[in-house]
Parts: sequence; structure tokens; C-alpha cells
Amino acid sequence: DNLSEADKLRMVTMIDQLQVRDSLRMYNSLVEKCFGQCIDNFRRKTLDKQEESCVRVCAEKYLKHSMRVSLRFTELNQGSMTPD
Amino acid sequence: DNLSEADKLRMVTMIDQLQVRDSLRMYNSLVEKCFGQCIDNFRRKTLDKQEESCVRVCAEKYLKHSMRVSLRFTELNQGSMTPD
Amino acid sequence: DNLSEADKLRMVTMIDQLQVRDSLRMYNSLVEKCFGQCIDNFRRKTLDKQEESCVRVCAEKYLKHSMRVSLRFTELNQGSMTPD
Amino acid sequence: MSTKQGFGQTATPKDVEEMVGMAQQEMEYRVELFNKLTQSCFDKCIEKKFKDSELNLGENSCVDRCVHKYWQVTAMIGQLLSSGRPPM
Amino acid sequence: MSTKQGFGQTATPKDVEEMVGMAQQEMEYRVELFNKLTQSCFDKCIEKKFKDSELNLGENSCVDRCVHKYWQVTAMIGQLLSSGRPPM
Amino acid sequence: MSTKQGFGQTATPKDVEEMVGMAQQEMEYRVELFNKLTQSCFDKCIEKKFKDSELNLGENSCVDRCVHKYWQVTAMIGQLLSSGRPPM
Repeated sequence: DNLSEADKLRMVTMIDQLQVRDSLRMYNSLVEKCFGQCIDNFRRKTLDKQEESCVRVCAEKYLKHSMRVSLRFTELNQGSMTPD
Repeated sequence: DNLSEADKLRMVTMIDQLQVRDSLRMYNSLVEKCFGQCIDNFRRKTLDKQEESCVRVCAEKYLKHSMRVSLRFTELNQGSMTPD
Repeated sequence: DNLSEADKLRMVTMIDQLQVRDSLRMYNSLVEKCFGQCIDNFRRKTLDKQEESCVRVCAEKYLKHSMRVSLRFTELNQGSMTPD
Repeated sequence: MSTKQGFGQTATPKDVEEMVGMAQQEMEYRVELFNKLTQSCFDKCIEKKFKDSELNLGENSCVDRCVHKYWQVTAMIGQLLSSGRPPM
Repeated sequence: MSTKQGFGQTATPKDVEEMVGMAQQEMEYRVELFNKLTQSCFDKCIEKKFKDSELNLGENSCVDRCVHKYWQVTAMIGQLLSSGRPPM
Repeated sequence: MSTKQGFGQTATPKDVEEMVGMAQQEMEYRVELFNKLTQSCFDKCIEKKFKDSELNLGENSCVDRCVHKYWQVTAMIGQLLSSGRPPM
């Protein structure tokens, strides 16, 4: 609160950078997870239709899952529920 | 050694911050590990007695294990043993 | 491009430090991987001949693999191939 | 009002350094917790056939309970760690 | 020509901070991608008997195809994420 | 004696930056090594029934040997990497 304008700007920049970093990490983890679950055949070098469909569904499910977790996690952190 | 007082303080602050960060990471890893080993039933939203006991024993064992590893690791690093 | 000499030096130092960090992380991952794959017997405290050979081959294969991946990855990043 | 040099009521550079550091620690801890929670509950609750891109009823309620249980485990282990009871 | 204080054409300290930060982000992303790719393809392609320290023909071509497929999956998911289509 | 501006015998800002950076690298490396070692030996040595919160004799001696072998593997691979022998 008693930060100078320059320091406030610095904290905002820091938070922005952490959010970019976390998005990029999430992207990397999502690729690793869905590649691991969907791709097991290396007789060709390009994805076939079945692999493409598996990757697409995997990524969409992961994103929906992640959003639901985020919603529940936020509720718990805001104390709208007690851990009994 | 020829660091100014301000620089020494900066290094101490840096080391403190790394230790806090490492403790928080250890806490996160411990939760992930014991959750993964003990919780497999999602028909209720609260932990039952058996799950609570499993988590408690898992965490206590992990901490004791970690302390023993730390002790042995320090001995090796201090060169009190040779690697053959 | 319109960076001062001091700032250029800072970026070079930063990149050097990241490369050292990444090498050390790779070293740690390589040890973890080959230990995990080769060592399963804890009746003695020293590596036997078979374990040593397994670790050596594992590490050499991992490095060769990593170099091949690096080569292919660079080709793809330079756009010498299209993702069809 | 205040200036970069830190006179008057303004935080000193060292304080600012520490506050930024602490805010960063806290954020990193929460992000890592969220990521591990998301991974754990994905592995425990989501069917790996990947035919339908919607989450079905069973998956949704599993995720809700999984998040709750993960949160309880976090609280339990937090208490254990802060109790300071010597683990040996 | 330019001085540390950032007069004239020189970038201001804030800009430099941001450029260094962005360059670092980009590098971290690429390194992490490379590491996950290397791990994934090692697990999928390399025989675990560890008798011969050369990669055989089958392993080599598996690695090449694995890198290519990993790259395609990265591109696919990148498009999905940037399309901004609401996933629900 | 010395001042923040770095006159006299005092390290210059750049040197300090590098020393702090190197100390941090070293610490990060050791912490990561310790964490991977702890995880690996937990997975290899500790029974997963989680009935008794003490480590039994078998677990304790397994942990001691596991740490020693992990250390030997670290030394072996370190030599391999620093030998500079071209791996192909």
C-alpha cells in the first residue's frame, strides 16, 4: 500500500510474467499428457485420423476438467465450504 | 568476501527465499504422493477413517524417510565415505 | 537492438545462467532415469558389475537419443519440414 | 507523492524486494498446488477412452469429490507439518 | 553513445526488464518442450534392456517419427488453445 | 568501509550478480538432486501398506544402501558427462 508507483508497476509486471509462464507450462503439460495417452504407434511419421481425434478429445476433456477443478478450488479457498 | 554489507544481506535474503520455496514444494509433493497412494474411492466427498489413517502414516513415514536420506546424503557430501 | 552495452551484457549473462541450469537439470534427470531403470536390489550398498554396465549403457543411449531428438527438433523449428 | 528513492512513508528497496519475493512464493505455491491437484484428479476420475469430449455425470461428481478430498489431505498434512511434533 | 541511464534512443529500464523477462519465458518454454519431448520419446522408443549402447535402426526411426508426431500434437493443441472457442 | 556503489576492493554489481546467480544454481542443483533421491528411494524402499508409521529395520537399511547407490550412479554419470568423449 505504501509502495511507490514504480514498485506497483514492478509487481504487476511480475504477476503478468508469472501468468504467461504458467500458461506455457500448462500447454507443455497438456501436450505431454495427451501425446502419452494417444500415440503409441510409430510406423508412420504423421498422425492418423484416430490419433488426431484422440488428441482433440483428450485436450478438450482436460480443459473442461481443469475449469471445473478451478471452480471448486476457488470455492474452497474462499471458505464457502468447511473441511469437515 | 569482499561483498558490501548490502550485497551480503541480498544473498542471505535470496537463500531464505529459496528455503521457503523448497519447503512449500516439499509440502506440495508430500500431499500429491500421499493422496495418490491413499485415496482411490470417490463415492463420498469426505475422507473416511481408513483414508485419514493412511494419509497420516504415509506423511509420517515420508518425513522420517526424508530425514534419514538427508543424514546419509550429508555424510556422503562431507566425504566421510568414499564411493567404492 | 537499442539496448545499452550494460543491458546486452545482462542478457548474455542471463542466457549463460539458464544454460548452466538446464545442463544441471538434465544431469539430475539422467541420473534419476537410469537409477530407476537399472537399480532394484538393495542387499548391498555398492553397485555390482551388472548394475554399472546397465547405468553406463543407459546414460550413453540417453545422450545419443537426446542428440538425435535435438537434431530433428531443430529441423522442425527451422521450418525445413511442414506439419502435414 | 512518494519517490523512487524511498523517503518518508515509502517502503525501502529491501522491503519491496522481500514483499515481491513473498508474493511470488505464495503465487508459485498455489499454482503448483492447483497443477498437482488437476493432474491427480484427471488421473483418478477421467476415462481414458477419449471418445466423447464432454465430461459425463460420473466424471463430474468424481472431480468434485476428488478436489474436496485433495483439499482435506492438504489441510491434514499442513497441520502435521506445523505441529512441530518431532517425527522421530 | 548510449548510457546506462537510458537517455535518447536507449530502452528504458522497464522495457529492458520486460524484454529480458519475455526472452527468458520463451527460452524456458522451449527447453521444457524439448525435455518433455525427449523423455516421452525415450519412454516410447528406446529398449530398456540396456545391453548395447548404440541406438539400433528400429530405435532411430522410431525416434524420428516420434519427434514428428509430438510436434504435430503440439501444433494441434496450440491451435485448439488459441482458437478461443469456449471449451464448455 | 565499502559502499553500495562498489568502489575500492568491493565487487562490482556485475560480479555480485554472477556470484549470486552461481550460488543459486548450485543450491538449486543440490535441492533437486536431494528431492529426486528422496523420491526414488521412497518408491524403491518404503512399504506402501502404511499401517505403522515407524520405518522398520528392512526399510532403514534399504534406504541407507539406496542413498549410497544413488550417489555412486551420480558420480558415474558425472564422469561420463565430463569425460567429453563424443557419445556418437
